[in-house]
Amino acid sequence: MTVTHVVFFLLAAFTVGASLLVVLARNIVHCAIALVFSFFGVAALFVLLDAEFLAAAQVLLYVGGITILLLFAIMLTSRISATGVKIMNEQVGIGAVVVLAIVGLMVFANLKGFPDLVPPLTMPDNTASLGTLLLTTYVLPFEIVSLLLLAAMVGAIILARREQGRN
Amino acid sequence: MEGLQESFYGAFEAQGLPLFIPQLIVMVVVATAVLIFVAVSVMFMVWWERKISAHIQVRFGPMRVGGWHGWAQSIADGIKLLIKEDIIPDGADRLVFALAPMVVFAAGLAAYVIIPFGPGLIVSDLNIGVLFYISISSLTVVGIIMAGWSSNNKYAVLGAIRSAAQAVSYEVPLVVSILGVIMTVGSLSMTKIVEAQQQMWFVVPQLLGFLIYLTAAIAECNRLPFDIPEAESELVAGFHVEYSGMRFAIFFLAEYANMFTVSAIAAALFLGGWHGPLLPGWLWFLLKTYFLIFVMMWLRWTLARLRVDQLMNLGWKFLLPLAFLNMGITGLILVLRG
Amino acid sequence: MTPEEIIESITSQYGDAIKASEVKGTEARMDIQREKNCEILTTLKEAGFDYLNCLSAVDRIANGELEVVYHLSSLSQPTKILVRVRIPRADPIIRSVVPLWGTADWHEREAFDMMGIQFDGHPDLRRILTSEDWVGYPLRKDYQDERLVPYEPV
Amino acid sequence: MNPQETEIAELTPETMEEMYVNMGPQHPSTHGVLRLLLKLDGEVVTEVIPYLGYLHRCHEKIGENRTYTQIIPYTDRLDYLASMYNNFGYVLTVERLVGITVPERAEYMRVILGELQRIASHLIWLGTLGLDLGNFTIFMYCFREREKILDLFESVSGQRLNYSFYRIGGMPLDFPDSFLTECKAFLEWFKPRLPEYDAIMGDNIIFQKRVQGLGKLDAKTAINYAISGPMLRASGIKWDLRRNDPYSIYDRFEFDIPVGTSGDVWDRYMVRRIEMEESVKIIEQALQGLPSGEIIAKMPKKLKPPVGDIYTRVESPRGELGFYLVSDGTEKPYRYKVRSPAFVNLSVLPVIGRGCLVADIVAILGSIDIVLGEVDR
Repeated sequence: MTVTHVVFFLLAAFTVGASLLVVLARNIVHCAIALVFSFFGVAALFVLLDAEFLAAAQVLLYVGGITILLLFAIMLTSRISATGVKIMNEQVGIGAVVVLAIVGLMVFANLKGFPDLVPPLTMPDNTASLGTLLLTTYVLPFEIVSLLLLAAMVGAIILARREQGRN
Repeated sequence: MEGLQESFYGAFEAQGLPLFIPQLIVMVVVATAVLIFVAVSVMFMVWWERKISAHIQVRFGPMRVGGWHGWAQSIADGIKLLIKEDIIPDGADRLVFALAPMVVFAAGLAAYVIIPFGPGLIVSDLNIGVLFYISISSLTVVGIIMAGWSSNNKYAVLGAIRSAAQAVSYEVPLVVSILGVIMTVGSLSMTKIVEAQQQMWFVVPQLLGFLIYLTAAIAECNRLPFDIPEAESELVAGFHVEYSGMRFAIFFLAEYANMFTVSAIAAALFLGGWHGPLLPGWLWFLLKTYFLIFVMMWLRWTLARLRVDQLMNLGWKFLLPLAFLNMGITGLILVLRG
Repeated sequence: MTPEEIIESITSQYGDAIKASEVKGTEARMDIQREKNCEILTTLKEAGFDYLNCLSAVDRIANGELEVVYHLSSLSQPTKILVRVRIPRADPIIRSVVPLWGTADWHEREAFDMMGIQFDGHPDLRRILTSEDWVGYPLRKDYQDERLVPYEPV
Repeated sequence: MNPQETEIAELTPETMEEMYVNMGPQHPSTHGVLRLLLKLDGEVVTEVIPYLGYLHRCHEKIGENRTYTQIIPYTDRLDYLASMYNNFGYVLTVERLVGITVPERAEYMRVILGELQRIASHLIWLGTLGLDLGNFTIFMYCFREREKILDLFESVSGQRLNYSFYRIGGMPLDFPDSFLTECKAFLEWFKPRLPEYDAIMGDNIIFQKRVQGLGKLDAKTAINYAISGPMLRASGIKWDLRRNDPYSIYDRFEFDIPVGTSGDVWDRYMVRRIEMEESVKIIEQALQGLPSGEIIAKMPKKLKPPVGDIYTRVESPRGELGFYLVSDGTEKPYRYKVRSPAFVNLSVLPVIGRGCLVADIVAILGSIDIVLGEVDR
């Protein structure tokens, strides 16, 4: 057992624990903060797989962008930040069945697809190759996604802007 | 460094011990060294800032503690903060309140991993070095929001909201301003970027990028003229208004540690890192870094604070287009040169 | 306008509402009826005396009256005007001049706080210098506070 | 609240979060113990409600129980940044009520000390405005200069803040021998300092962008709210009691009255900035013409003014400082009312502070130049 194994299990436990907290915590801000740690744990797992770029992107986008936006929204609507949030409802039974099915599927797929726990990644500089792939083979999807995001951004601005003349 | 590490690992393997023991030891040693460096350099910077501000304001600043120009003042302050009572306000969310300074400090500390102090003097020469710094620096905001929200104080919440808005806004020009350098070098690794500056520092071809980076970096550090999240005349102290004692000291430490980081990155990306005549590389690097820190302090004690909307306008309507322009021109030149 | 002219024109316009008047240096002084305070002050304001320097209240306990004193001046001429309104202590109500001068807002609140004069038509008549739960009007001559220990010279 | 009932409120203009923030009474930039209740929509201030009285010391009630001379030390505590001028206004009121002529030399001394006090007061205002806008250095510069003025005051009166140095009928002590040379030396030293302030404040683009067009007060509103002093002049009205209703010997001096145009914070800055220069001019002329002779008029043992009342106003550094004295013929005033400029000037804050940002409230409040000792009395 190398240090990598130890670190993997620690990180996995950390990530799963944080994710559980996201679902189970009664205070919505605690959920959001737990989500930060969960994302961070996933990023650390990426590092362990030598997918450094993916890890950095994970932190930059999910931690630095999305959860901050979430926290922002929560703090600005102060009515929901202080009170407890309902975590169970009458559909809990159906939900459990669905979750168990998905977990089973994933475990099955993982065991079938990746028999080894840590598949070694042999590519020397995956950041550069990722960039090359994005701008050669996958340039059309890349551009389409950019356009989509741009449209989403413009739409968001239009929605968020107050109409002229009011206030 | 590498050789030393190898022989160290070899010695353990010869004893038949598992590999993770020496690996752990190396990690702990390196982390401790970084921690000590951060602590010492922050103490020096605090004292230095007090002296600089004092001399700008025709005062003397600390003169008594320790003898020569009050050099031990920061140490005395640190001890004082350590032995102060640990206060958590009544309405605060205790867990988040306690966690927030740690998150901020951890984020500040993590960035030291990629600072190239000299040839080979780098904790880990990641091949995504710059990207690592950019992503890790966004973690600070999470800590600030946690601090602001958990304090249960309106000034703290306002400060946290401002801080988040500011950090998100200024991260964009910061990143885009660095892109010019990255495009020229073709690598994100800090060591490779510094090595590429053997002939000419990037501040010459990338002057615009450097200025944008410096402005955005000051904003990222929440320092005057961009210290809106903690503007004491408006928000008393912003997000850390309820903190005292050691928890406050950790925020303070993180702020100065961040200042060092952004200056060190600027020194590495634009001012040639360890390159320089006569003196050893690490000294050159520190000299350049502290020069940039001095510039930040100089600005702080001369300028007034911007207003929050002016800050946003400056970031989005002025710095960002300029940064894109800089990136575009750099790309064009690179393409034309082939 | 000289002080004499002002008194003359106001007296001719309002007649009985002016109870007494005198000229003291550059200052015209008038005692007026409280029912007419807003009308007379409006006339004076329109005559160019649009600067309300001060609004004071005085407790004339011997006469059983409270005085409200308006000091008016103008930024274009040296003449000053003092308008005095006497109101009974038992019924200390007078019409507010806040519609005429914004500055009267806080002055009237102070007079209410300190002397207990009720300004009819004031938009927000609250205590201003003492706390909101204060009892009594401290600047009245008969104000008593049981917490105060009388000073006895040694 | 039952968690089951929690639902996210629909965002309409009515339910948009409006936050109430208490600024003060303990807050670094309310210049004392002023409390402002701010109604915020995000960062925008939709309403400012000032709450006063945290420093109320029953000044007027105390005045009714003291003899006319005994009130002088209390006037120091009104506007504690311009104690000399409060003394000035008060003794002038009593002198006019009784009908006393003050000796020539005492008048000159009063003007010299009063104008030095005006410079000192404006220096504090400039420094604290710098603090409000985040510029710490100007604060230190201003205090360095003020320190020298306080040294001058100390050499004259023995005090550095609350001087109680004016007497009904004149001045208690003559200038010490060294005063004239020291005062001239100070003025020579002070004049080149003003461009330094410009360099660090007025010429700085951040400062200009922060204050230009901020907190505009038009002339009509200014008169309606009886604004006085530099704030009124910034709104474009050339009105200075030293010139328009001269008292003491101010009609003998040549000086300009700076006037602003739009009444924003920038104009208030410029007006006060130029006023310091004009005060230097007045002091120089007064030092030139300082006659010798008596410094205090013959006074009766017991001062009993005739029955009557008087309202006297002087141009204090903050504006029109008025004293309304009602005498019933005894040793103590029957009614003693202070019309403090800061109190009146502050009353316009809810009008000019509406609709700006939190940071602007601080700048506007700084430009009004309040002293809570005077507002709350």
